[in-house]
Amino acid sequence: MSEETKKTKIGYYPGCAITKCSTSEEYGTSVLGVSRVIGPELVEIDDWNCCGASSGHATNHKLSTALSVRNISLAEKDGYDEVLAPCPMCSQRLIVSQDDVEKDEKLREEVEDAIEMPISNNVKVSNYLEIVKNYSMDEIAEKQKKKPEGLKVASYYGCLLVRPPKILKFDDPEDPKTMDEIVTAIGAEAVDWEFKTSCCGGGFTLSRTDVVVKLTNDILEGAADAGANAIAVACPMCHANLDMKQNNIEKETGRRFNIPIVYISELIGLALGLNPKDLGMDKHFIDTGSVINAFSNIEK
Amino acid sequence: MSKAEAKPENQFEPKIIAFLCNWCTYAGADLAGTGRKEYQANVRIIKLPCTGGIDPLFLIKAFERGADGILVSGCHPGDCHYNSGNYHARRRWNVFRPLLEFCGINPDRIQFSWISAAEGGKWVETINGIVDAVRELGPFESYQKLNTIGPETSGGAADASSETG
Amino acid sequence: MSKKIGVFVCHCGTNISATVDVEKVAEEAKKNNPGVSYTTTYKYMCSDPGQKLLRDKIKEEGLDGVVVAACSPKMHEHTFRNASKKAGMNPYHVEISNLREQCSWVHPDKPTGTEKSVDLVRMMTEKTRKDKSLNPIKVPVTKRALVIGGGIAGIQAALDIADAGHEVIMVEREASIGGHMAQLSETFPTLDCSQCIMTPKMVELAQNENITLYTWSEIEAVDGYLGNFDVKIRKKARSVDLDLCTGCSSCWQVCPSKKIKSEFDMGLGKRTAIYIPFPQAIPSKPVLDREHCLLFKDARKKNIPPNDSKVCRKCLDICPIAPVKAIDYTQEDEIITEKIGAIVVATGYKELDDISMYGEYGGGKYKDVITGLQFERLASASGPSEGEIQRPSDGKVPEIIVFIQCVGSRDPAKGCSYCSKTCCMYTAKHTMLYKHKVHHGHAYVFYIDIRCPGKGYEEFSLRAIEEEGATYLRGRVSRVYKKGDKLVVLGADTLTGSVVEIEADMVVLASAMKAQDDAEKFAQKLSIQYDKDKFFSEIHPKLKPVESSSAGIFLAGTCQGPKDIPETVAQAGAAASKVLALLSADELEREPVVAKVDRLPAPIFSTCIGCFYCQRVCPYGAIESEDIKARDGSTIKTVARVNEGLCQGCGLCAATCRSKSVELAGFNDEQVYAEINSVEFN
Amino acid sequence: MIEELRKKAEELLKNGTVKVVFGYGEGSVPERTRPVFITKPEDVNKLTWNKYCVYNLTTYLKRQETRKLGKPALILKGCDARTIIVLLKECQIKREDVYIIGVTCDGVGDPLAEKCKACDVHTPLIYDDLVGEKRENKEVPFEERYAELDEYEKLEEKDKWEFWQKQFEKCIKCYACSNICPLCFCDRCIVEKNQPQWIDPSAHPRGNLSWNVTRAYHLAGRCINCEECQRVCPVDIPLNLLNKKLAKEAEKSFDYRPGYNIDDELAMSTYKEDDDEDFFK
Amino acid sequence: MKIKITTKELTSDFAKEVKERSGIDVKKCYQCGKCTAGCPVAYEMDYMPNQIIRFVQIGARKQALTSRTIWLCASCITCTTRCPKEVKIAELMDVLREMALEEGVANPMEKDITTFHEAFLNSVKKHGRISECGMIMEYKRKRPKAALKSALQDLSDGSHLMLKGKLSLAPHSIKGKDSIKRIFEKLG
Repeated sequence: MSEETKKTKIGYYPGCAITKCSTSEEYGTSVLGVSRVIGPELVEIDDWNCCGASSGHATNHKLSTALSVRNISLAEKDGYDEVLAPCPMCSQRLIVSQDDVEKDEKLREEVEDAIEMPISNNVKVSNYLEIVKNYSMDEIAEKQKKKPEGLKVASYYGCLLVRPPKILKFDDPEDPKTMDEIVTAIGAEAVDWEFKTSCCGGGFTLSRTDVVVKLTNDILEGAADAGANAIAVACPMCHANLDMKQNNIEKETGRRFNIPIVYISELIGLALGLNPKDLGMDKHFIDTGSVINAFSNIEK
Repeated sequence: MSKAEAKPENQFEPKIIAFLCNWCTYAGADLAGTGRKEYQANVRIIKLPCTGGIDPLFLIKAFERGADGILVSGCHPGDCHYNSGNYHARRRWNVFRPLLEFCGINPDRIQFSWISAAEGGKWVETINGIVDAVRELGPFESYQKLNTIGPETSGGAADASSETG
Repeated sequence: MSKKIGVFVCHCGTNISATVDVEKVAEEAKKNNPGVSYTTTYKYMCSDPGQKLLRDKIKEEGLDGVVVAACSPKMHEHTFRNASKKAGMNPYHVEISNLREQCSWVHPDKPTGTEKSVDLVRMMTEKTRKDKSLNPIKVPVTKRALVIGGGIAGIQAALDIADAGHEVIMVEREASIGGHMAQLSETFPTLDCSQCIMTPKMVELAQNENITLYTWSEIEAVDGYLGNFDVKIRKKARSVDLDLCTGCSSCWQVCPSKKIKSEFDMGLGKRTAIYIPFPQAIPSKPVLDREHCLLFKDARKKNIPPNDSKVCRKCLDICPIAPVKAIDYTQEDEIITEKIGAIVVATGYKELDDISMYGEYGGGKYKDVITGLQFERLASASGPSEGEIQRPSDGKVPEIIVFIQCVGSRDPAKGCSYCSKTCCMYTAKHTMLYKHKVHHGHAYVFYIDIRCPGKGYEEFSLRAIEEEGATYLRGRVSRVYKKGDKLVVLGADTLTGSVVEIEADMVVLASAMKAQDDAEKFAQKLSIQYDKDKFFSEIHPKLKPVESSSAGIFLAGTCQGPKDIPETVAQAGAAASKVLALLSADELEREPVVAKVDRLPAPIFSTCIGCFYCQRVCPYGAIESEDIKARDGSTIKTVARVNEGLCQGCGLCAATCRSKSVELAGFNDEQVYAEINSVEFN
Repeated sequence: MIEELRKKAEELLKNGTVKVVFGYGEGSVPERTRPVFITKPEDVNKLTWNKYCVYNLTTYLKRQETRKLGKPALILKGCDARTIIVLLKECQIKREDVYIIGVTCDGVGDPLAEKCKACDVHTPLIYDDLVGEKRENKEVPFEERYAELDEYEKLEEKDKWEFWQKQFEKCIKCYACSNICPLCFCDRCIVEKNQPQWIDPSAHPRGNLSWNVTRAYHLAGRCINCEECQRVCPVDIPLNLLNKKLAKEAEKSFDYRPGYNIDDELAMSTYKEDDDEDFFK
Repeated sequence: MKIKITTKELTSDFAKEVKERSGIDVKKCYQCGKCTAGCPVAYEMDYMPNQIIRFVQIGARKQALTSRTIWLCASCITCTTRCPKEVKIAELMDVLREMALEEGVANPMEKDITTFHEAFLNSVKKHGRISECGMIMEYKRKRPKAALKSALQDLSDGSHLMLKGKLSLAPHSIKGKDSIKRIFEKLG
């Protein structure tokens, strides 16, 4: 297994939000840091561009499809069978766009014309949870150095990892389990809660802060009520909203949650004994000290 | 109606003969009728109890007579009114179809399908599909133009079945 | 030799004549066709005057062949054949051109439809020319009926048939008859107790001398045909000798396995391993559930015969029957064969119980999200809570209860597009039962449409709202999630255009009526057809609602589609009357559409060469071999022969025969040839 | 080997096991042989065996005039013996009514007949007596057995059509092909049926296709590739290509080869629930 | 509200137009309201999601395209996921937004949102990727009021981000940014 895994080379599509010097670079940093230890090898796709994210598909379907598909064609040109897009906004856009051009011959032709590349659509786009589950579970067990104690994690998947389920075909859209499995694998407690796939308000961070505050409040409340002392995420948008809005919530409702929001990759990194700083854990709004400190060396 | 209006002048209208089983596809075609589902009028149905009762001779004869295309359709596997008729039929077509193809007959001219009594919609799709496909292929002229009179016999000796196609 | 053929073109009101020029069709039929000696058109050929016209013209014009260009032969072929027979013409000289379903209804362009119609009429005219006179085949009838399924449909049908003096065999796969109706608490729209009206019927059935009851039994195979079925029944090992057992209850009282989920109580109550499903069960004798019985579990684990296990023999030990005990661990499945004349299929439905497909409702995850049938058991006096409405999780009486309609119904995304028909009414009933038992509680119902087209149904559902105070909200629920010990129901009220959030104590899903899990396999066993939802198909949705696609097999109740009790009972009665009509004759006439191997004068005798491919392909074993003997008794030739009694007329043999020595009557070579030959090609 | 054959024949005729021996005799020229029907022990010297013994003697099993001669012994090559298995399965003969003198064979014809190129029955699979040294029946790969078809299957549709039309045009409907075929044993061939006349008995291009396709189809799952039809065709239509194509399809789709196993189900009278149906819509 | 239907409305089949553009068949919707029930933003909307579908069904083009709802949809796809009739509601919102922009009838009350989308795509067009700073600047310039509304937040969020070295002032441009421009020219 490990021989195989090491050889597996996967195209890496960071997307704008988690690439270096972006708002959520710690996600990217930790994903790459972790993959260096447990594989698979990630190689950044040359000259990738923004997938258009929510603004693209919200206002111009063809444009957003072309922006997304260009990246897939680039990956194919580079010879990858599989691409990791850790940001679910990106992975969802890439997969849905693949599906759109697959089903609509006319759209495919227009897009091929615009991106000036052929579309053969043979690349599988994966989200981060899939990659960990498919390639690295054994490696985690093998290479784990630290184990958390008393860490109760609410796994928060948000919208775009699981929806639309008919196209993404990833996990149970109402009660996904993959992240919980990873959380459990590293020795933390995965709490059963009700808001795994509730919406945090996504792209309304800037334009409709009020909406985001209300929705994140519901989610944080759900996690707190379920007894979680940390929320694990795999999406930079979810992270930003849950992490940054806790102050606003306090101002509006008076309730201070102070729940650290950590990327699942950061949790894996901690378990592997990586330096929290290298994982970017100092870049969070809500202090992650409680999570970091929950980990201690495994005695072997 | 819009279809009829849009029809170009002198468009080739193929003649398709459909051999259907009584229980599934014939009933499916009836259902399309009951549902007033419009489709192209190029098909002439010959009803038999079961696809298992269709001798390849029928198909050969239909082509010989001048059919541009043939459809054979019956119950889905497992649904045959006679338990296994469609399975036997499927076996026949498994060898017969490649034989015709080997002789240079375009396989699109002879299509097979399973259409149940409940699949009026599929009937319409199938018919429109084969009519469009055969229209695209054009008339089966290479066959129809073959002489029905032998090299050595004069016209008088030809039998009754040799009407001009 | 040549036939005189009459062509009758039907207008079908305007159904045909609106898009087909019927006059032209009639005219063209005669043109260049010396065989056609008479043509006419008529408004409704199937009407009495239409049939009279047909009869009169056959006589007046001396017709010996008739083409009726009308609707599908599935509609009126029979009508016109009968009419012709009355006029003295062989009914099999009648052919139908299907102008309505194949032309007028599907080709709105009149010239196109007319051109095709002319073709269709010509095809049938040419076929008719080759029609041979056929005479119905007579087969004797076994005067005994089989009823499969012992729910209310089966019971009603069995009683009706038995009361008319015929023998009935009932096969029920559960340990007791009664079916779903025995599980219900009260029934709409009268609110009378279901068991109170059901159990007398069950007793009546048990006491009826004409009825043989096999419970804990299943149909293994059905062979034969209308009037002469051979049915194999598997009597599953019950481990209890029904003749010896008195139903004294000692065994199930001592059984130590007491925690098995009761199927009858929809998993809400418990039962023992040796058990009767419910107190009024018939037969009131137990069955041993070998899967859960300690003794059988032990035997399986050790891989020894059950009788050798000594883990637990409490039921056997306590059984008071002597000298031979009524309990027998060594019993095995037994296959019995019965001769049957007609069959009623009344195998019922299955409630959608895999509610985990509704993850958004917490189906299968939250104990207090239950199905409609589970609520019936909760509300039933004989149920696990003796009629108290209690939450399965903690026994608390729910003060706010939410009913969600259309769960598994009208939901194509979950693979079920149809309406289950009964849920609107039973949900209204549930709100009333709830309100009668929990006066201070409140019931909310999320619905899409309230469908109550039965007698007294509209009034009943309005009563739930107006008098019993249920609050109906028009909208589907999107999500149910747990918050503390409450269930938060996230729904909508589309009438006010708002999202509605209810903190409920209990949620009842009005779950769909689905076909039985094994419906498909069962249908194949009986060679009957089923629809996309696996409900068995009637042969005509309006005019033959209880006839299955196999002659002599009739459908009753919910195996054919969702329906309520009155409808089920009515259909069962209808199926019974069809059976009685069949059994009232000593002989049946069968369509003479059978195969025949040719016989010719000596020295050929038959063109059959005896390769017996036909025998190999025949699904009915209807092909026999016959030795053609010379005077001295020596065999000249061995050829195939069709047993007309067994032949079902599929034509497989004819298509397989290389020399075309076997042909199917009604679809013989000349007829098919004539049809192909008569199509006018470009 | 010839001596052995003659001895065997003599013995069988003498002890009354058979009434006649169907064998090969010398022809008018050395490159030819002809069928001989030996009824008297003293005539056994007419029997011969050489590489010119191309044809399949089982065809005489269906003929009245040779049937009348009484129980026969047949000298059969491995390929010819496959016919016996088919005939047995199709109830045309009873095993006890024929005596099979199998001959092992390394190929016939000069040049070597096409059918011998991929032979896997050098030693017959069924016989009562075997003459000649036993050979190993080595399996020949599927592709090799049907290699002859490749160049025709590769043709464009139009070229296929033209090729076959050119061939069928030549057909004079002499029916030599079906007369010689040991498996065309119908008392009344479909072409002789005139009510209705499915196949036009007179030769013309349109009807010729019908006849040739039907003849081939009637051999689907049955033809044992003796190539006799093609050999006797006076206008040299490569009829065996059609037979071979069907054999290939039957083997590909049903994993069936006729004449190898007396206990199998005949390909065209059985089915499997998972038979291929990719071409169905 | 009054929905007026005249021959003008009758000749343009709005539902058909939507279907041709997107393949979404709103006729399948039987108005059960499950989309509304599960919508996280419904409470802010002027019309419920099912009502938007209804507008399309009955040809009330103006009401659908000028609604705030279409802009408030967060594209969380819960509605599409749970729709019993498999109507792609979230995707329908995309199409309606696209049409509203094309026809210039987007609801001015949600200008904050449309401007955000504009700023976002402008950044992509220019650099091939998002320049977060540039995008935020453009947005703030165009929507000063929105900026004011969350001025305090800006101070804390934005400066914090910059402090932590996460928000770069220099735009990330890709090599192939010309090819991105051409995509925008062809399809934008």
